[in-house]
Amino acid sequence: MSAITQDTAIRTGRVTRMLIYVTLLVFTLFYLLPLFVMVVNSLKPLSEITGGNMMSLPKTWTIEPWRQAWSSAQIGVEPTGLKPYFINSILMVVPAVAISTVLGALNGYVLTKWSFRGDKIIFGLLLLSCFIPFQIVLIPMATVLGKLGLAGSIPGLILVHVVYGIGFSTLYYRNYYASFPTELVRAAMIDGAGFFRIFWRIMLPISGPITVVCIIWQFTNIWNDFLFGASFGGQIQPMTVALNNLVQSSTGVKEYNVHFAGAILAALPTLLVYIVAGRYFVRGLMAGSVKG
Amino acid sequence: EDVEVLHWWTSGGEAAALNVLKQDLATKDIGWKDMPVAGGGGEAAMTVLRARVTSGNPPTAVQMLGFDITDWAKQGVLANLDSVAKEGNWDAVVPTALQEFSKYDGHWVAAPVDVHSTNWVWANKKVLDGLGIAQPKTWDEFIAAMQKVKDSGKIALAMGGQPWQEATMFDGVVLSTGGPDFYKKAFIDLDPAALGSDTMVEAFKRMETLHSFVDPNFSGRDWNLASAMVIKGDAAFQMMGDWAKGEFLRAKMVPGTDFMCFRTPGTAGDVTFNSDQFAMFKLKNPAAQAAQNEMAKAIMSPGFQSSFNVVKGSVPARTDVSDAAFDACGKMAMQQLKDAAANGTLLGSMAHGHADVASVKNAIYDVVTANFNGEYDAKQAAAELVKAVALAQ
Amino acid sequence: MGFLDIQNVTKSYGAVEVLHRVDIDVQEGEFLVLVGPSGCGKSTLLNMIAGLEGITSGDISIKGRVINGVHPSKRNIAMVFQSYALYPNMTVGQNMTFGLEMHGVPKPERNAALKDVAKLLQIENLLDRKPGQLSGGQRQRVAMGRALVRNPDVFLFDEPLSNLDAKLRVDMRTEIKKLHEKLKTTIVYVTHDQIEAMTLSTRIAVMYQGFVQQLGTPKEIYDTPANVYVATFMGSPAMNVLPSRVVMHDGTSYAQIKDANGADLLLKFSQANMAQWAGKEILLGIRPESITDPDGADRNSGNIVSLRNRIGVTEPAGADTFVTMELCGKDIIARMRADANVGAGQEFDFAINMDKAVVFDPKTEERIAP
Amino acid sequence: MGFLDIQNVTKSYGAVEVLHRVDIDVQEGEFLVLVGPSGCGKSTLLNMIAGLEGITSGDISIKGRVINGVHPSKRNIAMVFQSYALYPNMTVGQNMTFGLEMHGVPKPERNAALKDVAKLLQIENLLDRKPGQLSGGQRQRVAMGRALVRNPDVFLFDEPLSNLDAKLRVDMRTEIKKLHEKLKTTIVYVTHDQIEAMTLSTRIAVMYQGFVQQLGTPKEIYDTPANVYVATFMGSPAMNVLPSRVVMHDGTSYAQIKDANGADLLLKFSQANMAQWAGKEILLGIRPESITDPDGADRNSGNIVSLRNRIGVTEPAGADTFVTMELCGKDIIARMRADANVGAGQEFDFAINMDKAVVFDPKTEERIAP
Amino acid sequence: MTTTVQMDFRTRLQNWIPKLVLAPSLGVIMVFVYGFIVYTVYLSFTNSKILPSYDLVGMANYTKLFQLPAWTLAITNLAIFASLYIVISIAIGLTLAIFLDQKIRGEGVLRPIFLYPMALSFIVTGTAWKWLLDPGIGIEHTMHLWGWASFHFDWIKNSKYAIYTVVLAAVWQTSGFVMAMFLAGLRGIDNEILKAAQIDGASNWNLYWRIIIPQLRPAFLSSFVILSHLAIKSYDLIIALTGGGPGRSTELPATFMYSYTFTRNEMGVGAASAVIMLMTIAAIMIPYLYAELKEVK
Ligand SMILES: Nc1ncnc2c1ncn2[C@@H]1O[C@H](COP(=O)(O)OP(=O)(O)OP(=O)(O)O)[C@@H](O)[C@H]1O
Ligand SMILES: Nc1ncnc2c1ncn2[C@@H]1O[C@H](COP(=O)(O)OP(=O)(O)OP(=O)(O)O)[C@@H](O)[C@H]1O
Ligand SMILES: [Mg+2]
Ligand SMILES: [Mg+2]
Repeated sequence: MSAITQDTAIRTGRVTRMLIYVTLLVFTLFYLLPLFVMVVNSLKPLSEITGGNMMSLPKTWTIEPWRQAWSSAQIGVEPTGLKPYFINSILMVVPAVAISTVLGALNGYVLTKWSFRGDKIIFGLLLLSCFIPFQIVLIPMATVLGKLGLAGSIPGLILVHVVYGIGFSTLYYRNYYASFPTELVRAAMIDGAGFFRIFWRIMLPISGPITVVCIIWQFTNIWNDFLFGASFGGQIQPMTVALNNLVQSSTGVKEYNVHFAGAILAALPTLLVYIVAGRYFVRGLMAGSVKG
Repeated sequence: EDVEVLHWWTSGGEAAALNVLKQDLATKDIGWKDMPVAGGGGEAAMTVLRARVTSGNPPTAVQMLGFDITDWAKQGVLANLDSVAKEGNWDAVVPTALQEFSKYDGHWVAAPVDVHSTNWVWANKKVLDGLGIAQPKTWDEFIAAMQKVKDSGKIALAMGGQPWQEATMFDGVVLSTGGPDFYKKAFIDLDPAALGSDTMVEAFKRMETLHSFVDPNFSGRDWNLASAMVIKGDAAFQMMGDWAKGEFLRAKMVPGTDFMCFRTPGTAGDVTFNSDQFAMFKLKNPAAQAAQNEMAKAIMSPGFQSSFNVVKGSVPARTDVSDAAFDACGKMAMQQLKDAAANGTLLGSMAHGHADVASVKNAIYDVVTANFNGEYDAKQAAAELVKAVALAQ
Repeated sequence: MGFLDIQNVTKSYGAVEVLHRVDIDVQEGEFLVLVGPSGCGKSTLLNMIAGLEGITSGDISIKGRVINGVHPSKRNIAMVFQSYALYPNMTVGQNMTFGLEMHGVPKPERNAALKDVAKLLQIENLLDRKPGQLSGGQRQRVAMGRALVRNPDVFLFDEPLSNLDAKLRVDMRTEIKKLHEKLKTTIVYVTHDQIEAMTLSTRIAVMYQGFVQQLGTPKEIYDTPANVYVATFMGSPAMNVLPSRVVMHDGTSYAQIKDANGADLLLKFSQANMAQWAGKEILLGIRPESITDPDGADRNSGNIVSLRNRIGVTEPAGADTFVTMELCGKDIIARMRADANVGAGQEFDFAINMDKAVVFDPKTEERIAP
Repeated sequence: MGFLDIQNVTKSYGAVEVLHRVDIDVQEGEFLVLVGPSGCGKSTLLNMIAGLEGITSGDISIKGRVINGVHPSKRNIAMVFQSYALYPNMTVGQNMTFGLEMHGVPKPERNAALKDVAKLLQIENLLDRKPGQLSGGQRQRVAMGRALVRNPDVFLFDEPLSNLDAKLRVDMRTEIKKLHEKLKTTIVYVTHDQIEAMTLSTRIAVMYQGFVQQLGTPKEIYDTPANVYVATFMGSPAMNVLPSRVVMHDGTSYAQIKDANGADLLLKFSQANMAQWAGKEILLGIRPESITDPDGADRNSGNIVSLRNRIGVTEPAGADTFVTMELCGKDIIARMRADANVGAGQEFDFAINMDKAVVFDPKTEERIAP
Repeated sequence: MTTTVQMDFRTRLQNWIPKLVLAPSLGVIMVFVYGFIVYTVYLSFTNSKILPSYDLVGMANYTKLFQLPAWTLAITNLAIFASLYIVISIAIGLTLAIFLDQKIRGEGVLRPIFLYPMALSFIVTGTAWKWLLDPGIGIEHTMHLWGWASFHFDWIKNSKYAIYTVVLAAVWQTSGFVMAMFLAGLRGIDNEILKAAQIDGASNWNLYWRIIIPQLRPAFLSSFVILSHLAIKSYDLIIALTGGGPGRSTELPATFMYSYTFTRNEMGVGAASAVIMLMTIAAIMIPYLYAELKEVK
């Protein structure tokens, strides 16, 4: 949207500008502080952490904790590090994000451009589903997955994430498509394109900004999920479960530097997504005028 | 055929210990599917277990504590290990107090791996020596010793303010205040009279006294950080289960010379225990059942029991295992366990779910932690305890 | 029976009927314009022809075949939308050939058709641009091009010019007109701009509140509007409508009106049949261009009535000067030559061409003469 | 020295200069209209007067006081925006009194002012509505009302009518005109609609590419445009501009042009000074209304030249009929009376009023006569 | 000719496809969300303990629930937490958005910095803040090392104040996202309105307070809905940051529900608390949805 480059009509004095910059700086520090602590401490030997100041820079710099967290820390009986779980997470996240995004786009498309009697109620139902606390679905979900033979498998996990991702992705796409003229669809209909062709050739190619928002949202939610991963992952546990095993072991020795390194490693893909796609995030929010 | 094992032993030492079992099974051509879920002392694992069981796909074996085993057995989802038990003569070598949990309705359903006991005190010997403090034998001596430490400017009692840590301390305090019979009446029989008795009020008062020896930052601290305080000599004592020993050993401290281990003053001869067991779940596939039996057998083999517990810092669940491989503290613990089992003073730990079902345990936690954090005074706490326990039953 | 037949068509949304028994038949090669104010149902009717909206009752047929239930893509019609509805993700060339592609026309043929139409519309150099990189007028041409390549039975235009600025609108209007004269395809064209309607159409349907008020050639509509609504809707500035009364003098009928000072004036009717309304109230409609300065009056008219009255506001508009005066308590607009010598407030001799006057029944507002 | 003085004002965005040394002085009570195509810098100039954009160089002064650095709120200026810019969260009443409130006017006075203005604009019954509940024309009135309550030194209007449909635009135009005649406040008004410019203004500044092309009364601009750009920009349909050559016969100067068949024709100049251009190329500008059917020709003109030529397209537009013909290889538009007897393709005698012709230098495109 | 509308095959197909496309999503949601909610409601009337049981016990679980002091505490905590969390997040988000909107140099750098916490999982957030807030090792300790001996900040250790530290960490995690929503809202405001207000004589303060902020209503609403549902669902953060402590002073309904269902083996009580939570969510969401769907045509 070109409006991003619009000039603000508001003018501010020198003193106000100073204050603004100072405030922004303070908040920058506030937001960066925890990250700083994690990074700094992941580069120290353990003794420096338990003994010293966690804000101070390492006296001895070491990347050993990172190496350990990645490839040799004890996650289960085998000292595998987080590496294998990373693959599991990718195998789960990518299809789950893709499917829920495509479904959301299709639903949004139907709900805005092919409206029929009762579509608003359906949208309401989909939207309300975003707000269900996940703890309550655990037991019935397990029963259903068991019946479907999907318990403890990647497809099972994907199903779960897709189900609870549909609400938000539908919301995003619906609001976005609502701002597009219905004439576009009508023109394509007269041109002879059917439902799917219109979607594929017309709607999808213009969905860039909102797809970014949707993917960021779904990716972070699914990647960071622990509850479903632990409960329904079976042998194929995702990264968060592994990180949890690394960090939460209750009666063993706690290697905080490794924990921090692991935590950052686990967060790396989502951070990356935010940094790479973050530029489009506000734009996408604007375009989708997110409401809810 | 493989066995799938759900457990929360994910820290270095524990996992290494478990690897012994895995390797043992590998020699019998039994594969190991690992399913570790850490968090909250097994809480997360129990949640996962529910999901697995309801989905009709339970793991082969699950690390479990105390009444959880009984609860699951009640649901009729556990396997029958009687044949293996008979073969290995488990009835004879496992203390009856443990058998209460390993058996349900007269049938073996779980294989005990270790016995931890919770009424331990760990102390930094250099600090004590420096202040001229000897190992306290009675509660009063213990208090006096802590007062001395406090006066010297050091922290007397290192602890982490998490409900289960407070409850672990409470185990020892109640036992030392009321003795084994009272403990049994209060925590195992859940006798309201005992729960609300003056003795219980006294126990809560002792908790308050302990609170005065704790540094202000105790809340939320992990237990091993508390141990680190003792190790570094910032604090003198820690009241914690025997898993704390690992921390001291890792810091290259030698039992008896660098650090001391002794039972909570006033509880000599009594042992409050908790025991990690592998509950075996009912399986349909006969080959899987065979593997499951093999696993149970392997767990109960003296070799595994010894090597696992040496690493873990606990003592074997079998009383007939040689103590040769254990250190001083370990040898002492094994002896005391044997004696207590014989004397009937081997008591399930309330804090670790070996005295009561989960709901009651947590109800007691609530009161203990409320008292320790100053919300209830001792009298109130005792009264609330009666109420909470009644509500949770 | 026409080429495109709209018979007794009604449209309801729920309980609300927005089109009432519309009957229009369009001949092959005709340029039918639907005009009317916002919300009168123009787009709805067009969408029904296109198949984008269902028909509540009645029939629409093309070449004698009823197409009520036929899918839009099978009707062989092409439509140009108000917002153009160009596919933003495709280039101009892709936009224009998309329809052909959907109909399975092979690539070489598509390209040939594209080339022809692009040449016709002079957009050959734009074919690789995206719609976002085009000006309003260029977009408009692309939208037309998209329709043209299809070679449809009927073109539908839904206010295709309303997004353009005034100057461009005039240019594009001429181009559409030329195009129609060249291709002779049947066109149904929606607008609410009456100048567009007048200049483009072979016939006009004036719609209001879901009814077709009048269907006729531009000249019929302009000169003999069916009712007051049509009369005032078509023409800018709008036709002056004066409440008046018919009086008879010596067998001749006159319209009696009041000037700015309240004095009675008589305007002689050219229309023959006014006698029967003698003594009755009527509405007298006179278009601004029929009220001029004496020099500007139509030399071919047989009945120019002179009328002295005080000038209100004057609005020089370049080619013409518009003058306001008061008659019968209403502001009346007259159109003068640009350099007519008029000044606000002065008394002036207006020349009224009564040949062009239209008379309405004040109750039904229907035209009663000529 | 005027009331509002724009002296030598330049505006650059970075390296791009979008306004070049603009010099305009506006007298008290004047209605100055800025016209020009999109992007020519109209809004920029207006915003600079309002203080919403900085001035790169030059001075703007009101009542002799230079206001270059004065904050918008301190300039005593009121502005009406193209999109009205009504505060959507406030009622109509709040919208209109917000400015007074900001200037610390006490509530009773605010309400009194509001009442007066609401009455003037006939929006008394809308005061409690939100802008979202108003029609386009009503919003327009509220936007004006918001400016009116302030009683400012200068009103600025930035294309206030461009969002309205044609009919409403005409009505509102008249209302603005009336308002100005009543209040006599100085107004600077931006539009790109030249009819608006012609009818409303006391003076017009025609802008193009950041330059003021001509500043003058509507009549000056229309009859003696400074250059080809102004000539073709003002007037609709646009002035016909024919490449031609001056030839002398018997001491009289003629413009030599070619008809549709390529035959040479001579048009006698009314302008005196054409002899000096003898033999040279010129551009001859003739407005459509100066090319008529013989009956429609201006009876007061001294120099009507008759010209037989083939008719191209005819566009009956109700009040007039526009006729296209070819001269010098270009499409020329003529404006006929509505019922002129013209048919496409036929030969016809056009009457050209050469008194109104304008002549331009083909190189500089500046006017050389009259 | 007949007046009954006979549709061709393609038209009928095209009429059905949208519904068919929507059907799987709808079906899945009906089962996996609404079905499960019904199931939970049913469980709340049973004596389920460790696993679901189907013996009805009437209102017993609800009676018990409201006798538990921890539940009252959880509800009170939620009220404190949610109101502070929502108000502060919106205040910070709005302030940052307004500041960032002033043509700030380096906006492109600041925006991702404000946003990134949203990308982190609870384990990371919780652990990092637990450290920072711990007086023994965190900020207080550092301040002491830097020579500010009187600095005192031990809220996380104090049962009265611990809930506020949860607010702090939660605000840290989501205020950037709120900022993004407000920024999008600000960028969508018509520039001419701002000009009009300046000409009307509004100061910057009045401009924001009277003109701009009232127009951000949709952004406020969306932020409110997203934040309130996060507040009600807050579980991960509590577990990682305070574990519900000190004592049970930071217990929230979500942690309460989890612990009764899964660690205390009182699934019936857990289900009852879940039902109460769902009712709270519905009470907030349904009016919002209703208004929203009525407005968007
Ligand atoms: N989906 C709908 N549901 C209910 N009423 C509708 C619907 N679509 C249109 N209408 C109503 O039908 C009437 C005719 O609408 P239509 O769009 O055909 O008007 P129009 O003549 O094209 O107006 P405009 O010039 O503004 O485009 C209007 O009153 C409108 O409110
Ligand atoms: N902030 C800016 N930065 C750079 N160029 C600008 C800026 N604002 C306007 N311009 C340029 O200045 C020129 C004049 O713009 P302005 O808005 O004054 O045109 P206008 O005459 O009002 O056009 P319109 O009729 O479309 O409103 C345009 O070429 C425009 O691209
Ligand atoms: Mg329409
Ligand atoms: Mg402009």
